[in-house]
Order: sequence, then structure tokens, then C-alpha cells
Amino acid sequence: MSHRAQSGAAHRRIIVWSLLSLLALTLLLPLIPYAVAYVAPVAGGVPNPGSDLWRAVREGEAGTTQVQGVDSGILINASGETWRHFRMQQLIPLGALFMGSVLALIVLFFLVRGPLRIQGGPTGKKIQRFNVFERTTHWFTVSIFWLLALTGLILLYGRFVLIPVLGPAGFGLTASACKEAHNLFGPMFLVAILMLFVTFVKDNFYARGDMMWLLKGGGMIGGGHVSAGRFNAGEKIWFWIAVLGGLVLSVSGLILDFAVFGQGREVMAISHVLHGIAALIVITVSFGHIYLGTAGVEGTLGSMTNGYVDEAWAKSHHDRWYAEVKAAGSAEHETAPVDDGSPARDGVMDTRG
Amino acid sequence: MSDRLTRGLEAMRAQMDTRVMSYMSSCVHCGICAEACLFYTETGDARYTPIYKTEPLRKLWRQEYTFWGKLAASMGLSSKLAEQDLADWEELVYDGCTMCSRCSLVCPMGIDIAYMIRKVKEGLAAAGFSPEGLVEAGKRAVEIGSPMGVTLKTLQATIRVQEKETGLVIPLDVAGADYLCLLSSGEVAGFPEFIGSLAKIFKATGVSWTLSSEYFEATNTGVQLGNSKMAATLVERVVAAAEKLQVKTVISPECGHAYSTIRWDAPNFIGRPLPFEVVHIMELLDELRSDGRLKTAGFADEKLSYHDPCNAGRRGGVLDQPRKLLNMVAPNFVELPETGAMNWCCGGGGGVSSNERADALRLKVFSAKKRQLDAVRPAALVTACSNCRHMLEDGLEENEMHDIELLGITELIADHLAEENS
Amino acid sequence: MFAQLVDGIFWDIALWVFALGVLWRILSIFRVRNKPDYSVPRGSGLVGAIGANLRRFMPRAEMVSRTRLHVVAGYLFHLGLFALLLFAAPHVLFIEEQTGLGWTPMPYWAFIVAAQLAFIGLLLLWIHRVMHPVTRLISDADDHIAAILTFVVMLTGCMALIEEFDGLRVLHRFMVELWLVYFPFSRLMHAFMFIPSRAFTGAWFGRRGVKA
Amino acid sequence: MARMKFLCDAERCIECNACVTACKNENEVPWGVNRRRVVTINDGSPGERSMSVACMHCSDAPCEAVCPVDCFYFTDDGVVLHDKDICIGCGYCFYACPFGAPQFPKMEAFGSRGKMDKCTFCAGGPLPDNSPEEYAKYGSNRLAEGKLPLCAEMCATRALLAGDGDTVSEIFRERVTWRGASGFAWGWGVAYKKPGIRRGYEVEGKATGGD
Repeated sequence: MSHRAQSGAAHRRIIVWSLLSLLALTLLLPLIPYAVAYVAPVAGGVPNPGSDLWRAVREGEAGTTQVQGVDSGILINASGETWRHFRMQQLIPLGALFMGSVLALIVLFFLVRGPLRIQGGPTGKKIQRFNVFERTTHWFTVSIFWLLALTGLILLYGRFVLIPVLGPAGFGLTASACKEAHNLFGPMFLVAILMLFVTFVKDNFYARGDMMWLLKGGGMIGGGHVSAGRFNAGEKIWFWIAVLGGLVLSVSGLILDFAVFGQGREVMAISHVLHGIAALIVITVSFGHIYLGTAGVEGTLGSMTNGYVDEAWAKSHHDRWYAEVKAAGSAEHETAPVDDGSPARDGVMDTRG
Repeated sequence: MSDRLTRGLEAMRAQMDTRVMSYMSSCVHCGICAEACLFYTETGDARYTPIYKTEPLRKLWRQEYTFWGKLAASMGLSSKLAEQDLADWEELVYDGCTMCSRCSLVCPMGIDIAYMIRKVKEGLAAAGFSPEGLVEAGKRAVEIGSPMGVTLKTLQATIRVQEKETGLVIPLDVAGADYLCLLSSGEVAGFPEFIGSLAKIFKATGVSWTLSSEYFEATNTGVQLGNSKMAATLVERVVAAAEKLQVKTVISPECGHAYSTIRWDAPNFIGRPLPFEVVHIMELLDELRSDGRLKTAGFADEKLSYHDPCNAGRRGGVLDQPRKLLNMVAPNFVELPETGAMNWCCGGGGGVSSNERADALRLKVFSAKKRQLDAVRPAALVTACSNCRHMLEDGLEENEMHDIELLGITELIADHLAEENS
Repeated sequence: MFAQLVDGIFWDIALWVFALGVLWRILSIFRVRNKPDYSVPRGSGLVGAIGANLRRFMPRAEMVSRTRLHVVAGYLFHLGLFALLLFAAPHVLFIEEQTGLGWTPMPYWAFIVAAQLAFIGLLLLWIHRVMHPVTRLISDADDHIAAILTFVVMLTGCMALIEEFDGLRVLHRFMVELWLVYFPFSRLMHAFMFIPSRAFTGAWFGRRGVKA
Repeated sequence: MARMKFLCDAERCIECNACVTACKNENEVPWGVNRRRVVTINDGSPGERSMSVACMHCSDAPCEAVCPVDCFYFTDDGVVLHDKDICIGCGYCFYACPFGAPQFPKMEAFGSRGKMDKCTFCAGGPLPDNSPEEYAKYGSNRLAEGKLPLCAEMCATRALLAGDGDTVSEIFRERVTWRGASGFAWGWGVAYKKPGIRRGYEVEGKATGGD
């Protein structure tokens, strides 16, 4: 990698500190909607004829009991109704609306604007955009992310979408499979996110020109050429959404996954809220990422499959990065993928059993 | 099916043994062998992956020795191994592999990849897909008795020159001598001083030895070409010469594949044990050293490094002897990084040196050797293979590394012989 | 219906195909024979064979930096796989009722962690196989089928963790049966063949006095 | 049709835990599962109150609402039951329930809880009435035999009432009029969306005074 040059120690310190601050931020920020929902009057609240005693009980004050167990001393679970309201009235319907409309917008945009072509067509000269390690990290994260996203969405929407298809028993089985897979793959996602962060963070800090890029909507507004480095502002935003969202998902997920440390219903409910919001945001934004990486922009997909892009592509979308690569001019960037279309290669494929 | 293809397939079928089948059934295509192969590491071209060079053999094995392969073939699903496949692989196998066997030492499944590439060569050679340069060398080896066309006359001339220079008699056709020394054409043509050095050392240590006018060539082009029949013919000549002079031991000179061939492969080519022992010149010198018969005086004070010829070291097992010998005369001996059994090839082994077509590639992949040398930057690089020495000269020239001198280990010892020996 | 087949006849068939298939493969390999080696050995072939079998578990010093991912991911996958194959409570129970041999299983959390390590290793190795030009070039259908089949077996296994829905257990077992049937005729055979391969190479180099 | 309800009179409950024991015994619930529990507020200080609590069989049951696999259902008697063959042990019902009724046999790492278990109003489950399978999974089915939940039947001080809502509330109303204080039907507000009875002349602070 040509970017590996920077000073190791300082670099590592940056990563560690930003990681820590991210963790703190990610835990606090998404609490806002929950706080709002919590303050807002809740359906089912009933004026209590009883005295302060019963009011205290209603607000979840704990008493004593002979029965062991988390929260068993609490007569009334104050957070329950709030959480139910959030899950059933907000998360499920609004989430569906959010994801659906974004998908629709993307399709609409594609139909109207069509794919963004390489200006002046491809030159046929290739340069390397992502090396093997970067691509491996990316697809490793992708595979785990989608396994979790699909199982998660099934658990969230299956009751409405799949029960009619599979029947209650059939869906019970499916849901159980999804739950177990989700719980087992969850912790692996944290590993993936950290790998992703360490691999790509160095090119994702704010750089001059990013603001201009945003103002011009990546070149869609006002026209004229928008300049960008290895990653443009849009990609950087997606990177931070993925990392921050990923951390929220991981931390809240771990709290839900390991309810063995005596965390009560309140904590679990809050974690679930964070988990749901973060998941829907990351999933929805990923739609855009996938669109731009495949059908949306001609010649982009190659950068993540064989790692190479056309020079014309690089010039038009990432001119400053292109300049750097040319300046560095190291051999690895000059050589095109060697494994394509050699007769030898077809030879291998024939030997399949 | 064209008959050249038939010949190729036949030759490869004849190569199928338990080792090949076991190797084929254990390869998981992890690609680690590529990381050990200088042709991949230096070019980044995946087609040079060692195991990929055995593809024709693997195709044949898959189609004729495996369940799915037979099934697919019987249903006409898989394309038969075609003449074109062999044609496509000629360049990979003959230009893109020096048979250095480095890959064979790193495969986690323990596959001896070089062993199988050698067998692919059998098929390609039989089918007539071999580089012209090598084929010609083979012809010369069989007809003239030397791949470089060095005749007996040339040898005798060289001997005379060396006798004049050293003032010693160089024995030729001395029946009953203890040792018959073979020579590689490379030495006769390029480094005749080797012969003189031998004379000095053997005189000093009182070893009875001789050269043979019957047959003196140590190298075996049949091995490099992948033609066992030719290899056997050439080996028989050595045996005949040795038996004629009733020597007990044959010395393999400073040449890599000559040693691994005559020492390890020869009896299997002719299908019977050899009627004599075989030692590499370094083995003999080290033996003399440990017997106290070989004494040296003075030192080569400059920084010295040693290049293990793949066929003498990794594939021959002569690894300690050169180091012991160097320690006698070189106080500033420094090992190259990744040396010994894992040493990087000079780039010209396995017949690549006699294949002009491969010169450009050979010089490109010399960068592996260059990296090693740059790490140490010795004043002189010692080796024990005239072919390596030629290749190293080429590479150093190409990379303008004139500050590094090249030495043969025998010469080095000869130059530091102690007086009291004689 | 399907469940009975999977628990009954299918399972027996799979086991027989696996056992006989592996046996047949090994026999057909050793039936061919090696040519005798007439050269005078310098070192012991046997020692070389054993040595190679042990040494090849770790990369040579010269190769460490170039094969880090292979080694780390490779060990994660294989160790994780064996751990949960042999010490997952349901597996131990199953083996016990099949063979009568039982041993102490790992705690629930431990074998799940093992499964996760195995998954990480397998995913990394397979993605790297597709991404790296060398492995992409030399890999064939067999490599991918074997990897995906193993992944599916592990996935269905972790989906059946709760052990309450018989359908999931049956699905997992069915996948295992497919895997067993595929094994002898595929690259999965490396699980057995790496031993003779290392031995042959080790012996070859051992006779020459080289540590392979 | 009757509408089955629990009612616990805080003025009478003496925290003897007989209801808990009876429930465990009658339904042979697994270890760690407590379908019913007694909670004491202000334990040991003046105004101490005890309350026996289990599933209150809400008419608008949060557990039923949030269940991702929709395994809950209502009997004609308004009892809230669930199908353990569908339950995946996700724990959502436990987060949502106001009374902490849903219980889980275990709580291990990686969200492994086992199937949810809760008070069935001694009405068994979806399996055939009083079949061994039903008993094994859901406990006894006294309602099918025309009996009421054992916890209430066992209650020595008659603090815990169970049965048709009208009857239960009638009994309680009499008690309160006779008692002349503002006891109130605990949990009804939350569970049945009905204001506590006798809201009319409750006297602030009087409730803590007792009789």
C-alpha cells in the first residue's frame, strides 16, 4: 500500500483515541429520540387513585421479595409501555417507510438519470484502487453485515410479512434460526468493524475540497468538475456512518446478547432502541452505497472485485488521488490484473468435475 | 488426437505414481507456493504460481484418476486435455521455473511441487514442446558429449594451459585412480582455473585422481529437458567411463544439477545402483579438511558471502561443507538473508540458462537475488556452481553491481593452500 | 417423513459413502506404487518423513511475513472447527448415543466462541481466495463447493443452537450428510492426504540430508 | 362470557408466600421460574404493603403486542396464553410486561434463555386439555376442570382473588365500603384500562394508615 508511509506511533495513537471518543459519542447521541419518547405522554397511563406509595410503585420503585431474579422486586415495569410504543408504533412502521422510500428514490433516480458513465469512455489503462487486504476486509464486513441485517429484519418484520407465508409454526422455526444466527454472528461484527476502521480510516479524515464536493452534491448540482482525493466526501460520510453505526450496533447488541450481568429491562429496552435505530440507518444508507458501487457509476465495481479501475474513471471521480498515484508511480499500481482471459485460465475452469 | 499429444499424454501417464496422486489429492490451492517462487514474487504474475505450472498433469489426473473427472469426461462435460494446453504451458514450465524447489519446502500440505513440474516436463518434452535452445543443447550433449559443444580437443587444450600455469601434471585416463573427476562444460569453457585449482589441492593433499577422455561431462541436459531416456544415456556414459578406469569414487564438480543428478537421480535413471560412490567437490574438500590433510594459510579478509546452488544445497544436501570450508579462509564470512535450504535461486537453473528465450525474464527475476545481496553487500560472493556463477555474473552486470566479485569455492581454497601441505 | 429419512437411511448411506469412499480413494492412490530409489541415502527417510509432518504445521521463518493471513485464519478455522465438532455439548451427546463413548463437553459459551473463530477463519480464507489473483486463478469449482458446503454445515448448526425446533436439527444433519458424501471425492480429502504427502516429501529430502 | 381476572388486596396480603408455593407445586414449574411472586413495599416500616403478583392477563397485552413470532393468544375467558412450540425465547415480552410476569428457565451468554414460561391462570396451553404433554409444557389446566387458580384458592387471608371480573370486583367493592378506606384494585388500571374503583372519595394519605 502506498499510503502505509505515515509515522506508525502517532498514527496508532490517533486511531486509539478516535476509537474511544467514537464509543462515547455513539452511546450518547442516539439516546435523544428515546429520551424524547420517554418524556412524551404514554398510552395506557392511568391516573392512580392510590397514594404516593402506589405512585412510587407505578414509577418502578423496587420492594423486597423472596423470589430471586432480575427486577423481581419491581412491581410495575415503568419502561415497558414506552418501549412497546417505540417498537410497535415508531420503529416498525417508520423504519419500513424510511427504507422503502429510500429504495424507491434510488430506483427512480436510476430510471431518470441512468448510470453515471465514464467521461470519454474507458481508456483501457487500469490502476489499482484497493489491494487484496482492503478488499478482503471489505467483503468480510459485507458478508457478516448482511447475514445480520437479513436475520435482524426477519425478526423485526417477519411477524407481518412471513407468518402469512410460512404459517406460525414455520415462522417460529425460521425466527429461531435467525435469532440464534444473529446472536452468534453479532460479536463477529465488532471484529469486522474494527478491521474496517483500521484499514480505511487514514483516507477518511476531512480534507480540503470535501465541503465543496458536498455543496455541489458530488457534481450533480450546478455541474462543473468536483475534485476529490482517494475518497470523496460522500464516501467519507458513509465510512463514518458505517463505523459509528457499527459501534452502536455492536455495543448495544452485546448488551442484549449477554444478559448475564444482571442488566435489567430498562437497560435492555434502551439497548434495543439504539440497536434498532442504528440498524435501520446503516442498512438504508448501505442501499445508496451499493447502488453507487454497482449500477450507479460505471466502472466502480471493479475496484472491489479485482481491485482495479480505469484511469479515466480515476481522473473524473478522484482526480487528486489519481495525481498522487501517478506521482508515486509504483509498479503495483501500473500493472493491470494479470489473471484475466489468459488461455491458461480458461484451462483451469475446464477441469471442474 | 495428434500423435505429439498422444506422446505427451503417454509420457505423463508413465509419470503417475503414488506421490503424484497423493500430492494432487492434498493440494487445497492455498497459493502459498507462489509466495516462495521468485518468478511470482518478482513479476506479480499469478500464472507463475508453482502449482499452476503442474496444471496439465493435474488435468490428466483429474480426468483419468478421479471420480468427478471420470464422470464429467464420460458425459463429455469437461474438455479433454488438448495439445493447446501443452503449448500454453511450455513457456510457464521451461522459462518460468528453475526447478529450484523452494516451493517444495514451504507447502503446508508437504507437496513437492518441483517433483511434479519435472514430470510435466516429461510430457512437454515427449510432445515436442520444449524451448529450442534446450533441445539443441540436448542434441549437442548426446552427439558431441557436451551441451556447449566442448570437445575432447578443447579439454586437452585447456588442460595444457592449466598445466603450464600451475606447473603440475593434470592426470588424464589414469586407470585405478581413487577419484574420477567430472567437469561441466561451463567450467572448461568459462572457468578453466577450476581444473588448475583441483590439481593444486590434490597435489597438496596427495589425492590420486584423474580425468577421463572417454567422457568428462558432468551436466545432464536430459534432466533439464525432462527426457529421462536422454538422461539415462548420459548417465550410462559416466558409468562406462568410471568402470573403464576402475575408480571407486566419482567427483561431481562445481555444478548444481550435475551433482543432484549423478548423486541422487542417476541410479534411478538406469534402474540399478551405481558401481561407484559420488561426492561433490565440496564434500571431498571438507572430508580432507576434517582429516587434517587439507590445511590453509592466510585469509581472504574482505567481506564474503555464499550463494547455495539450489541443486547442491536444497536438493543435494551439501549445506554445511561449504560453510566449514569458508570458515577456514574467510574471517569475514556473512550469510545472506534467507540462505541455506531457503536460498533464492540465481534464476538460471533447470535449463533456463540454456534457453535464450527466457533471458529477459531471468534478468527481471534476478531482483530477488539483488535484494539478498543489497542486504549484505559483500565484497565477494562465493558459490559452487559454474552455472550459478554465469547467471550471477549476468545479473550483477545487468544491475551494475560491479563492486561484488564472484568466486568459485575450490579456487578460493586453492589460493590459500598452506605450504606445509606439500 | 423427511426427518425419518435424514435420521435413518440417509445417515447410514452418508456414513458408508464417507467411509468406503475415503478408503477407496486412499487405496487407489497407494495401488499405483512409487518407483524404488536406488541412490545411497545420506540421512534417514523415516526421520525426514516424521520431521516434515511436524515441521509443516508452522511456516518457515522466511515465509512468516508473506503468509500471515493464511496461517492465522487457517488455524482459527481448523482449531475452531475441531473444537466445536468434538466438544459442543449436542455433538458429544450425539456421539455418545451413537457409539457409547462420551466425554465432558465445553460450556455453551466456549463452543460458541469456538464456532465464531471458525467462522471468522473460514470467511477470511474464502474471501481471500476469491480476492487474491493467485488463488483466484488456481481455484476451481471444487474449492468453492467445499468451502461453501462447510460454511452451510456450520451455519445450519448454529441456527439449531436452541435445540427446540427439530426441523433445524434435521436440516443441520442433512447438510452434514451432504458434506460426508461429498468429502471422499473432493479436495476435502486433504484432511487425510496431507500426512502421506508430507511424508513422501520429507523422506525425499531426508535421504538427501535436508530438513523439509 | 366470563372475563377472568386476578385481584390482590394489599390491605389483606400478609406476605405468607403460600400462593407462590401453591403455584410452583401445582404446575411443577422448572427451577428459576416463578410464575407468581409476592413483593413487599416499605418492608418493615409503617405503611408496609405486600402484593402477590403474576400475569394479570391484560386485555391489551403488551407481551402479545411485541412478540416477534406472535405466539400469544387469548382464551374465551380472557386468559392470556402462549404457544411454547413457536416461542423463540427472545425476551421481548419480558421487556414489555408491566408486571414482570414472563419468566425464562435460564439466562446464558449469547441470548440463550429457553422458552418463556408464565402464569396461565391455571388454564394450561394450546395442547389437548389435561394431556400429559400440556401438563409438562404449561402446568395444570384447572379451568378445564371447572376450578379456579390454586394460588387464589389457597390464599388464607383471601387477599388474592381470582375469577370472573364482575364477581371479584363485587367482593372487593364490599370490602372497601365496609372498610371505608381507599384501598384499590391493584394493577387493574394498567391491566384492564379501567380507573381504580372508589376513585370518588379517596383521601390522600389515608391508604397508608390501614384500618
